Amino acid sequence: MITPHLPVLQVVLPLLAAPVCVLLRNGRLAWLLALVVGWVSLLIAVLLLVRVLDGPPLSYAIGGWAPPWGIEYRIDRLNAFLLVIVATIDAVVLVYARASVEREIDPDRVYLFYAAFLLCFTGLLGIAATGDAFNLFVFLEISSLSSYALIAMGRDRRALTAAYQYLIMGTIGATFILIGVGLAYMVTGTLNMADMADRLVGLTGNRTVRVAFAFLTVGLSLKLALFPLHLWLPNAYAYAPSTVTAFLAATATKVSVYALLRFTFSIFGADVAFEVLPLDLILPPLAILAMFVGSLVAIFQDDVKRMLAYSSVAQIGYIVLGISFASLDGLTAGIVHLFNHALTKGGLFLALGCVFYRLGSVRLEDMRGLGRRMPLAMAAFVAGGLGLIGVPLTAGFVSKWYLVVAALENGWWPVAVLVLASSLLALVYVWRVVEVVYFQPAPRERGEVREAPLSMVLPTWVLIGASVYFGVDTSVTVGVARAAAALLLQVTPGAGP
Amino acid sequence: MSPETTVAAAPLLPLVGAVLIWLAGRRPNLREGVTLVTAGLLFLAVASLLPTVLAGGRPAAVWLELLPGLAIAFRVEPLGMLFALVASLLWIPNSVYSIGYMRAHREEHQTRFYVCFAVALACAVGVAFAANLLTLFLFYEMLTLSTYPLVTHAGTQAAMRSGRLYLGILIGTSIGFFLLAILWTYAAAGTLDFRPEGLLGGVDPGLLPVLLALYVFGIGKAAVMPFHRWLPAAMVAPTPVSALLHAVAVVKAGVFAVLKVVVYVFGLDLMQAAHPGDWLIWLAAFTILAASLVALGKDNLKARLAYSTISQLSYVVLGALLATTAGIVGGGMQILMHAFGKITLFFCAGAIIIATHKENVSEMRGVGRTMPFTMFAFLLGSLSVIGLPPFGGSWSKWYLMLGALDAGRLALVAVLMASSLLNIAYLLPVVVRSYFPGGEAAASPARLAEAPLACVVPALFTGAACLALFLYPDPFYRLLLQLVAP
Amino acid sequence: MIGDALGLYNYWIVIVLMMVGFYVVISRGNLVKKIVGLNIFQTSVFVLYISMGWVEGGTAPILAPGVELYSNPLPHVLILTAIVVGVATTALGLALVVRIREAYGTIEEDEIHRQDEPT
Amino acid sequence: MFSAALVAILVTMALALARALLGPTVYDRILAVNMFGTATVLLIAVLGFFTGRPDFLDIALVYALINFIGTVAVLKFLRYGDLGRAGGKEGEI
Amino acid sequence: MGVVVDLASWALLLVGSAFAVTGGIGVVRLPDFYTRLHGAGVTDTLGAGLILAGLMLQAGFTLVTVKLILILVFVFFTGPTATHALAKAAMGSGLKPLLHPEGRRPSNI
Amino acid sequence: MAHAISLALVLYGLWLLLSGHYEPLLLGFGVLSCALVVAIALRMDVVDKEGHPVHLGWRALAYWPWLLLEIAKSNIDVARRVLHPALPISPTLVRVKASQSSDLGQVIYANSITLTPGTVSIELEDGMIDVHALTGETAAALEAGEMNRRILAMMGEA
Amino acid sequence: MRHHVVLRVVAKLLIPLILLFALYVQFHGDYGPGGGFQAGVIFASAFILYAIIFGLPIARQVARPGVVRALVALGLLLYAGVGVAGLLLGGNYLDYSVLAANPVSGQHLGILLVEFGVGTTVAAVMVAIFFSFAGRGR
Ligand code: NA
Ligand code: NA
Repeated sequence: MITPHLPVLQVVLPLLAAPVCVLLRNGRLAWLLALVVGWVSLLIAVLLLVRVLDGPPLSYAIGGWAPPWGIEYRIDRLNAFLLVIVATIDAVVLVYARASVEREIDPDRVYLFYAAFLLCFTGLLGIAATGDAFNLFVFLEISSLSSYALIAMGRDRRALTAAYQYLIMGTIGATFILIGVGLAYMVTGTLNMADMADRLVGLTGNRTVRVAFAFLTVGLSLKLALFPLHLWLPNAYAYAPSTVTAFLAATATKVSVYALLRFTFSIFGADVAFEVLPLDLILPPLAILAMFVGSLVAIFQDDVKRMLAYSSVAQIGYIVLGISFASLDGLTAGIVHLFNHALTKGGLFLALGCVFYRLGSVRLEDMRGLGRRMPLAMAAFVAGGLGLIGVPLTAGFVSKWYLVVAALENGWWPVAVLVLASSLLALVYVWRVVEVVYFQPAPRERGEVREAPLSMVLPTWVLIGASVYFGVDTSVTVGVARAAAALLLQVTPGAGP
Repeated sequence: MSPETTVAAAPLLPLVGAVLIWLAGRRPNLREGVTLVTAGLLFLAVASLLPTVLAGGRPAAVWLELLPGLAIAFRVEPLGMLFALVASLLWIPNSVYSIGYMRAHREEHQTRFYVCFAVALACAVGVAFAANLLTLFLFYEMLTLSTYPLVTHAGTQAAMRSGRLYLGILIGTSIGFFLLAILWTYAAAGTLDFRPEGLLGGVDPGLLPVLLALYVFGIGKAAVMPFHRWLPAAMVAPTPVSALLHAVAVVKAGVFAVLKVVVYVFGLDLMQAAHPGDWLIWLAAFTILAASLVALGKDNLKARLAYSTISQLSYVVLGALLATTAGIVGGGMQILMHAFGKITLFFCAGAIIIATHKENVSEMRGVGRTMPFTMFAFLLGSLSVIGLPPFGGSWSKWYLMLGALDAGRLALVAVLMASSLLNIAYLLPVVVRSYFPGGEAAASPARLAEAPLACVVPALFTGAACLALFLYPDPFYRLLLQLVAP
Repeated sequence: MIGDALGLYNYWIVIVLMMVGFYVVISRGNLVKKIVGLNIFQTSVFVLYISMGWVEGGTAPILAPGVELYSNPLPHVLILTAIVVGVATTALGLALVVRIREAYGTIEEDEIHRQDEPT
Repeated sequence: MFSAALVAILVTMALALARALLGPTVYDRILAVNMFGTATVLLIAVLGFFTGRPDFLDIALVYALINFIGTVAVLKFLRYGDLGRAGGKEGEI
Repeated sequence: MGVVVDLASWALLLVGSAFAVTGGIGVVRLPDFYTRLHGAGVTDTLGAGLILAGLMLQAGFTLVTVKLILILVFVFFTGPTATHALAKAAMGSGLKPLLHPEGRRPSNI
Repeated sequence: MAHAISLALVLYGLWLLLSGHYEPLLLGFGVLSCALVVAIALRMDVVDKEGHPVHLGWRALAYWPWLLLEIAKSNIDVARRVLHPALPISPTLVRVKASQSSDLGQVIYANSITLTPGTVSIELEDGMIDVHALTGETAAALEAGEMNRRILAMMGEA
Repeated sequence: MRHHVVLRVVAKLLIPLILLFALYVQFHGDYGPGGGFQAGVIFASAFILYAIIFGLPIARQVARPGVVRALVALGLLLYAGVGVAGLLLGGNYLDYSVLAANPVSGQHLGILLVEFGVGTTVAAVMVAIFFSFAGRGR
């Protein structure tokens, strides 16, 4: 009885839980609720993924109004995969959150924290699940607004200015998206994505269509922090509460990437994107610049959270680069990296949260000799860092492998070289941390430091372990990503190269 | 145990040992006992494969399938057999020596030292048995990472600086060139499995020199100039680590990988038909001479030995690039012979440091009188490295010269001979000088002041092995011959 | 007639509003001023949507199987929703500004940057 | 006839706007804005009739309400720089 | 009947409009803040009252009239209150009124 | 309590007037709404003689026509002066006594003064009202006290 | 300017009327467009007027911030919960026609409840925002 409603339950469950959190007015209960909702959401997402992998996409009409008139939720292999990613991160991060949030958030506001967290989760799931362009905008803003609030809850006063900056840039991005959706609606007279795609066929030359797509691309690039529209990201990640940083870094930009994929390939079609508009000329240089600038700036950061934030800018570059190939291998690389980086970066930020829990700082000079004091958290950091570099047997290797192979297939030699060269930059910043943590003596003035509580270390290792696992067993991730890429390109997946 | 099981288990064995060593960390005797037992077991396991391989068997095993068509897999062939034998055998004396050296020096972080050592050996075996480029690359990188803590063992600022150089060059070249070359190979051939006939039949011959150069430079552990600086930098490490780097595992993994790529990725036929390595041969020749000259100018004994290694490694690269029967056999022999010779020299250098705290050649007058056994071993090692009969090193030099002659490159023969003269010039004076009266010993009558037994005995053992290898090179020769005449 | 006139001029209004709003947002200065600029920027979109309803008239398909009571005045719903989102953004932005002033004692961007510079 | 009233109201609004711009004191401006608001209420009411949308009257009423509250709020803010200052039972702004 | 009501309503609308504009003129013409209050009062009271009354006549006895009355009552209650609050605030801030030179001064101000 | 009941009745009357839909559901909503508003008003403490002046009864109804007439007359006067080219005004400040005993009475007086253009009450304190008048004549008329007396009558104090 | 008798008296008079008007708009919303939103705004404005004139502390006693926050949540819950009710009764999410025996009255009821949720949330959010902005000083 419940099965047909899974697509909507996926979104409504956290939406309902958010106000209940406010009503509970108790931080611990709110956490428990958010945790339960997170795990149930994960279950739903997995069920959905299993169903769409076996069969056709699922369609759900909100209010019983048949699409294209009502709002439709439409689950296919691509967004089912994304739902699993987001729900997994949420479920794991919430286990972690209890201790970390108690340490970092004013006790009176903990229940509000979880309400905002659930809203953010709702927004991200909604973006993935909905088949309605305007609805996507609304969910995007639900997630964005709640992230601004979550970021502002960081301890440092710079969290406020970071949230403000993010709000300004995010809203500009949102407004661009709104314009794009409006123009597309004007041309097609529909907001349903599938319907819109049907009606856009043959309109590739239409100027309004091109303008609409341009606005959407710019707006989404802002939201996903594509260089040079990434300026909001470093501070936002650096000063947000640890839990929030981990959650957002792992999910928010990824979901925006999904939206970009959806609009580019499913709705407007690769024709508009890559032939009418020279996206294949614009995106790769920006992506490569992101890889290098992000990594280079990361090298010079002394705050490790900021370092990882800039690293995210670079990693987003890899994802976008894969997309910009517009080939099966390229898209597979982009989607796999989306998944792998979600796990890796999520785990890394969780590891840093463990450090922050004990030290109240994640500055490099404060982390000297921490490898012996917090062996588990630091080992997780190293494992995740290796993933960022793309060392074999980590998830990062798999995605970079496909990325370089895709580049070589396209005959883009220099791009392949640049991808590898930028990995070296990742090595440098990761190594800076490793060296300080393992090979420098602990400062004398620092008191006795112990490992963070198990409830934090365990989730950290779950994400890092998963990223290692998916670096070893790639059949699931690569298989699903390839299926999703084939769906976007409307080709048959075929065998791997 | 079937050979297949042994192959799959061999790289795991030192890893398990590493865990046990870590667990035994608080009890030094137990810890070092575990190290020795592991080393012994590893050697037995590896040696047990020798008859199979000699008989033409190629035992294989797959750990796991990483990407479709790409697996972490092992397949023992003669070259890998040789490298694995060298590494696992030398780990035993090296462990004994380590115990003596580390205890004598009262070094800190000894548990970390032994754990990393074991992991490095696992990686070396992994590199040796790798069935494809991906596996090779994986263990190659892990070898770099696992030896970093050993290189920076002292923890001083100088050690950290050297460590950065070590990592920077090795990882930089491997990701920037080696991985790129691997990906190129994959894109061109659709597979990364080593095959006796090579993989690159379909590649535009005009591009082969570029690809080969990517491999040769990408495998930074082979220390071909200009990517050699990491090796002298790494001499800040404790002497057993130097032995590991120079003889047991690290540089040997590098030249081994070059040989393996030439034989199994390019294939000897392609090498001889297309000559992709011509200009690299001259680079190797240049490295041989230049490094020898630099060594001549170094007063610090370990630095002198380090540059000597750079020179000697390029012998292997040279042999590989010649790609003639004699060249390949000579290159393979050189891996083996140089390992035993150089480890002897480092054991002795470390022993001298322990006993006299002297590092510079110019200070070593009279050492020969107080440390006669050490200096005797040093002499054995020197002669083998120089390539004089009756020592093992003479075989490799001999085959390399033959290879150069076969290829019709008389200039290379001249280079090899000149290098041998330079070897004499920078190695023998150490021995000679040590027997001169002088130093503190000059005042008092000569009396024995040797390093601990655990340091001297391994040096004598490996020195004697140099002699033995001259007399019994046959199994190794037969192994290597399988490469060129399957 | 009105539709034509609007069709001709609405884009200019939208563009001018966007430019003005965007300029106010990116020019450094007072944090409240930037929020105001953001509002102007967003207003341009509302104008776009409103004029769109006018220009395209009945493009929004109004159909409800079996139920005739409630029509689907889509553009209006969209504008209302967009405005609600905009108002929520403004409120949140102002709340942030208030807290920034409490934390920094100023809402001038330059002064805030100066205070945050490592000493 | 409605249009005459509309024009008259618009003229009134324009005059109020002129005063709002001229000032010179802040109280002049508040007065002008308040008057502009009253004129807007009238405009909405008449416009509702003009276009046959009597539900505009609700909006007019709401506008009048907001006009009043807005004026009071601005005055209080001017006086105290704060809208929440306690007035106690005496009712203070 | 209909014509009479129509005529009356037009008249009310017109006269109301005239008063509304007059109030606007007053706000522009009068010399200081306090005198302008009186001008605004014209628009708030008779201007608004007559226009709304004209609309009421148009609407007859309907819900619309009820709402119009509601608006009128509301304006009549809040208009003077706002004006008073404004004047009081201005006086409290020290803004001096412009007074007629021969005007009688109040006893003790 | 009486005030509360009376307020509820007045509100419900207003509801009926506004609603125009006399079906059970909406009538029920009306009851609920009035109850909610009265509850909130009680909580706000605004239900008393001031907030709900039903006690004035019919007397209030008698006052309104007179006030409206005054408003009309003063409007005409102000309009004439505003439109006159010479702007014949003589702004004056006067202080008049509000003899009403309650705040409510005084407020009604003050607001009546303001409602009639030409006079604006500026300050109401201790039973005295400061008034700004557009002309000396209007000031004098106010000081004559007619309005004061009528409000007293309405409050039942005269 | 200590006491402001006029404002106090007028406010006391008006506030109940404004509140009633808000509820009127709320429950007659489905005869015009989107009643809940406007009703919420009007309802909140009455509270805001009260707070401005009688001061924030008293206003906070009348509408405790916790209660206001709870109302935000309750409104949202009602909004989303009606959708779930549709789901439980065998329809799709937000399908109101299943809420009553007759689809039209089901839709009617659904919209009424949803609008009430919207109104509650909007009113409470506005009051909450006012509470948090006012009283922070200049
Ligand atoms: Na936004
Ligand atoms: Na609504």
